[in-house]
Amino acid sequence: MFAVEELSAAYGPVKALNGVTFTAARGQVTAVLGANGAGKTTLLRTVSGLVRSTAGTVKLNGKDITRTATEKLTSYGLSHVPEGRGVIAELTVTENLRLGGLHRATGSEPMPVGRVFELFPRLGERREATAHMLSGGERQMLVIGRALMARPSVLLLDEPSLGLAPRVVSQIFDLLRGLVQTEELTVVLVEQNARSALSIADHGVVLNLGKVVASAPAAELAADEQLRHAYLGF
Amino acid sequence: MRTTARRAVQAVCVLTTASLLAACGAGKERPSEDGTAVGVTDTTIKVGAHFPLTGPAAPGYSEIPSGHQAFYEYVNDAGGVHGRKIEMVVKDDAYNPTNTSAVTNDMILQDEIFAMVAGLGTPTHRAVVQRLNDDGIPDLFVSSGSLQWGDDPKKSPMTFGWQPDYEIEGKIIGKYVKENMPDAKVGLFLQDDDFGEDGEKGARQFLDSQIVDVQKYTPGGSTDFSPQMSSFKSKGVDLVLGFNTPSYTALSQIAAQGVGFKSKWFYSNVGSDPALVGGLLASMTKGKIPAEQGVKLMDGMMTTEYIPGVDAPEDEWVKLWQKVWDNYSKKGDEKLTNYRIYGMSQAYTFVQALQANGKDLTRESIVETLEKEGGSFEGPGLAPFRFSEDSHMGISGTSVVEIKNGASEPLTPVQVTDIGDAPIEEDDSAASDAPPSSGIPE
Amino acid sequence: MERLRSLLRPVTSVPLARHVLVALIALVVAMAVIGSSSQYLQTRYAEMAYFAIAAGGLTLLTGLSGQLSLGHGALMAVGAYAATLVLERAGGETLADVFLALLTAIAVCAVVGVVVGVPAARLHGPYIAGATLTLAVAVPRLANQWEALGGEQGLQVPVPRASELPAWIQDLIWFFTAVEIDQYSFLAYLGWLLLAITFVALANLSRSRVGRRWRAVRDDDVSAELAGIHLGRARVVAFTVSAMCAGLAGGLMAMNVRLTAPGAFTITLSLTLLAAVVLGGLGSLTGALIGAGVLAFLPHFATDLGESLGFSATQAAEVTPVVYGLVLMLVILLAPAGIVGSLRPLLARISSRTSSLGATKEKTP
Amino acid sequence: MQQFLDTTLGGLVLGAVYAAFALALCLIWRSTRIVNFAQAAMAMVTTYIALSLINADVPYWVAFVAALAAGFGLGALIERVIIRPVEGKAELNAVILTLGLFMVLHGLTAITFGVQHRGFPAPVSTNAIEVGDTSIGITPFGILSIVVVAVVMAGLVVLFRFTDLGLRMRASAFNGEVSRLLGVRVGRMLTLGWALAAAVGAVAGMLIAGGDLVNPSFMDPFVIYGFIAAVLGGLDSPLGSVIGGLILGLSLSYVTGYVGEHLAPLVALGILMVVLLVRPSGLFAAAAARRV
Repeated sequence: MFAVEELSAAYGPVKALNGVTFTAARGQVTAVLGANGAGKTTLLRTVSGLVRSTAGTVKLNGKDITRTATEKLTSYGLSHVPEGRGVIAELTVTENLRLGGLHRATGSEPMPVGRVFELFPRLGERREATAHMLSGGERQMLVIGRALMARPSVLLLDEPSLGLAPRVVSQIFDLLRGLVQTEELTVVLVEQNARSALSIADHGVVLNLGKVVASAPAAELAADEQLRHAYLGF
Repeated sequence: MRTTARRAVQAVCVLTTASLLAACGAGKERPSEDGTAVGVTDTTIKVGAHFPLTGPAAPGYSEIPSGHQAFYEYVNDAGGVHGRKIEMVVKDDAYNPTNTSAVTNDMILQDEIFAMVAGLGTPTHRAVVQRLNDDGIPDLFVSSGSLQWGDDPKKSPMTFGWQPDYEIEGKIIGKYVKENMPDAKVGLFLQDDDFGEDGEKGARQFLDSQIVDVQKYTPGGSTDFSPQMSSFKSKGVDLVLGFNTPSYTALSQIAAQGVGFKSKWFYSNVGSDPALVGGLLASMTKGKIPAEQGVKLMDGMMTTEYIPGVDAPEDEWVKLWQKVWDNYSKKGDEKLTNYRIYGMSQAYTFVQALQANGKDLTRESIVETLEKEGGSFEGPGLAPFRFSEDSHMGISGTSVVEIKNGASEPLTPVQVTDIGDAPIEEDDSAASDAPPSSGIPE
Repeated sequence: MERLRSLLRPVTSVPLARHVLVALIALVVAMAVIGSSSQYLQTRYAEMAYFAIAAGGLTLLTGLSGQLSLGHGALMAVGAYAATLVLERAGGETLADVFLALLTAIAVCAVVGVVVGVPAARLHGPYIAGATLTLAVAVPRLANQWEALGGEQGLQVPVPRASELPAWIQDLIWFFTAVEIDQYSFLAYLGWLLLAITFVALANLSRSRVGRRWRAVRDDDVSAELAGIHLGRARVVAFTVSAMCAGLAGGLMAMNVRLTAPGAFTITLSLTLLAAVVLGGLGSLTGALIGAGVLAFLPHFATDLGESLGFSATQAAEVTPVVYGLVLMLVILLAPAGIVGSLRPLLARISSRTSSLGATKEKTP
Repeated sequence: MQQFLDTTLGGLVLGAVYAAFALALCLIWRSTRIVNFAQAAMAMVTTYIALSLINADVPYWVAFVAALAAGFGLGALIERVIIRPVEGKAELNAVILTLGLFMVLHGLTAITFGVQHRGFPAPVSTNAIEVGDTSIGITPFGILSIVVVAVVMAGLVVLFRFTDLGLRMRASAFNGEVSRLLGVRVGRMLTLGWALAAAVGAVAGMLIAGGDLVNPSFMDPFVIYGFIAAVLGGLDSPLGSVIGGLILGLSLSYVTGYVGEHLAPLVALGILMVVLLVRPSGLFAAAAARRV
């Protein structure tokens, strides 16, 4: 289980996160939604320690990991998947994946690179390609696959649909849904594309101006027309 | 207005601070005016010189001032010259002419020296000759064999040479080679300035037809002479005449071995000290050879000699130098070397000139003394000075020697000549001069 | 005070007039200081003047247009050789010869500045640093290529004789300082006069439209280009102006050193110039002046310091470059604005406090 | 012909050393996007450390390893203390900083070890190899130099291509933030990059010094020649650096042998400008064009 309590962060005088609280249950997808600038990406970056939190706590399976050094989080089983451009463009697909497996969750079995190629056959075809040659969808597969190499229990995904064709988005979301079940993952999915996100999410959290304005089962949020119009744009 | 005022204040502050700082830095009192000339008081004479204490020419040459200073201490302890003690200011120019100009400026304006004595180097001293003569400062016994110190006393009336100039050295070497190795294909290895040029001029008087290649180097430039040695090799050179400073002797040897160039070598006196070059060679070759063995690497090289050196410990002059060095060397300076002997020999000549000048010492009088009496000074030189009103050239001859086991074995008696087409004659007369028993010229 | 201020207002409201006024005041002070100094100090002041001219040009380039040049030593070499060759041929003993030589040095360096500036304008950061550093090494070696340049041992520089100067100058100097002019004081006066002229010109340039363009290019070259500033041209102009300063400085240096030889223009010269402008604060002419003062006077202090620490003379001589290097590092790490930049807020606070009584302007936030 | 052969062989040896030096610059550029203008001075310091050991009768190869270790430590120290604060800041700052470091190391070495020219031994003969009764213009030490550079090059290829550590280092250099998210200790990797680079520089220093005179300025030419060799190959490419070094070594050897040593820096400047203006990404870089 992954829980964020009263988390706050600021860029200089600007408060980007203001007391955000939510929990993400094991084996579920929790979607974090909101307009551009609502604080979604900041939330993930604060959890990962890339942005320093000013207040609040982050708990992973009951353990307080607030302000843990970014580099240590994978060993605790938390993997942050940056936006699709977060491939290391100069390395090959295989090298990106190998890199992902170097710092695994403590006590976990190493995952063979071949396992990712089974999940994403497309990557297997391009295993020796340098990452900057990949298409947007392939890159997104690569960053997810790379995160899986670390055997995480919690996966933080930042806008996996960004800049992808709808067909590719649904392909990736389907894969993700499957993974949650087979790997018993806790997924926190940050998305601007709320409609697609809610379609695979179990739970939804809506952020606005750094605050949680709604937190409810995904179906409930999708049904709340007012909320959808005000914050989710569909 | 505010900015204007502030800027003006700023500028004034900068200036004032600078001048204040400068004033405390240079806050030395002018010497008392008791003496008869700048740098001279009733009890002291202050002289100065530029030497390469650092840089590519420093090995060897940086030891010369310690010879001077030891001998002056020796004289000072015996009461000085006409009651005056000699003080020598030594400044490092790193063998860079621009630095020479700067440190000479400092010696003239800040240290207020009476005379420059033994400033070292052809390219370096050349930079300040005009200046010293313009300001009427005696410029005695330049530590270099360039012609320009003495061949035109009208142009440089204050400047005097000391050692045999490179032209007569070149002539004597040239004559020896022509007579003894008439079939040798000669390559010249020259420092790319007046030093190399003067030597080449002398050598060509005899060897013009035998010289097949000329290679030059820039002091302070690259230390890899493989290209030059390759060129000698490809031109079939079998005798190299080097007019270069000591480190370049070592470097040319290393480079020659590196490209497999084999030859006889003949280095000008200034670049041939076996102890120094041998030590450098030993430290640069495979593994670490003791310096004494490195000296063996010099075996068979030829050079010239115009004062007795450390390899003749029984020579009366060398005994004197040894005695002075044993008593007056500074801590940290190790043993007596040929460069320290060189410095002491120059210092001896300077003391000789001061003695001959008498009590009334002015910048003009010392020049006059040297012109009138310098030609008959007896000293360690194997040949007499050529000082007169028409010439300020130094020692007039050398002998040709071959290096064996770090010592020089004479191949010819002392040969004396002059610049231009003056004949070369054997003349051992000055070689038998002995020092006075006090060790101080009278 | 108020009356004086209103009297001066027509002068102080025009930048050029203001700069000239500051320069005149500074020049008078400089003349007085030089006139009452020993010959030895006069040579130091002369040195400070030519270093300041070179540093002024460099600070303009680096501070205003954001380009770095480690090749200013080479440009000084060009200026020095140009001036020396003119002096050699002209005899070099009259004032006219001196000015002809310096103008030639400036002109030649302007040409070289364009030639170097055009390719340099396309480089940035480490690339321009490496390229100009290579320039600094390569150019002085050209002296070994042509015999007319005197090779490694260089060319002697004929020095103007004070007695050859026009009588009115001799009288003028005597009138102000009560000391007869000699060649040392002459070179110091000349250096400071040219320094004042150069700085007025540079200050004006940096206040002008050209200067604003340079700053725009430095701060954000992309938006500057979008705003219609021709990037390459702005940079080339800056480089050329800077090169002209270096040329003038080189010409003066030749006369002061009395020798022009490649050994004078080492990497170290270029690096110490950089140290001067970084120390003073990039872009600040006052900073360049301070930096030049340090260059002219520090070696002697540092050497003395080294000797008092028990170093030998040759070791002590190395204290100076260590200090320069430390200055470069510490300024970058601790006070990237340099001396003047770091003191500016302080000065502003002091002056706003002292002038707050009569000031009508609101304080700047 | 003989001379051409000798000059070529001499150029190859020189080129190997430039290559090692360019490699060191390239390693630092890859990890921190900084051109280390203090590289030559750092190598000079480590060479002096080796010389002190040799003069204290320590065997050559022990001193060689000590120089490497000293370089490694010096590189790490400098990155941690001096470079870290300017990483990612305006590139002018790093340039000025490394130039300052160059002057400081230079001066401190001169004060500590003196400015005299001192002989530096070579581990093997510096005499030309003889085949029959003609000698070829290459010495055992020259061959050793080429071999050592090749070994260093191969070692780096193995490190970067085939080890996890190398993968971490490359990842840190290319994308620090993503690497951190993947658990890589990026700071440590950057330090390691500088340390390795300084060790490679130390090797270059030892090869340059062998059989020559050293003084605190003996590495100065490498400030520019190393840079030019690295730019020639494209600062990013280790292989390019090596080829760039060889090209520069050969070019300068021909210029020195046939035209004159004094023109070498000018030719080097010409090569640099042509590369920068015509092919800014270097002769061999596969990467997309970059801003120079």
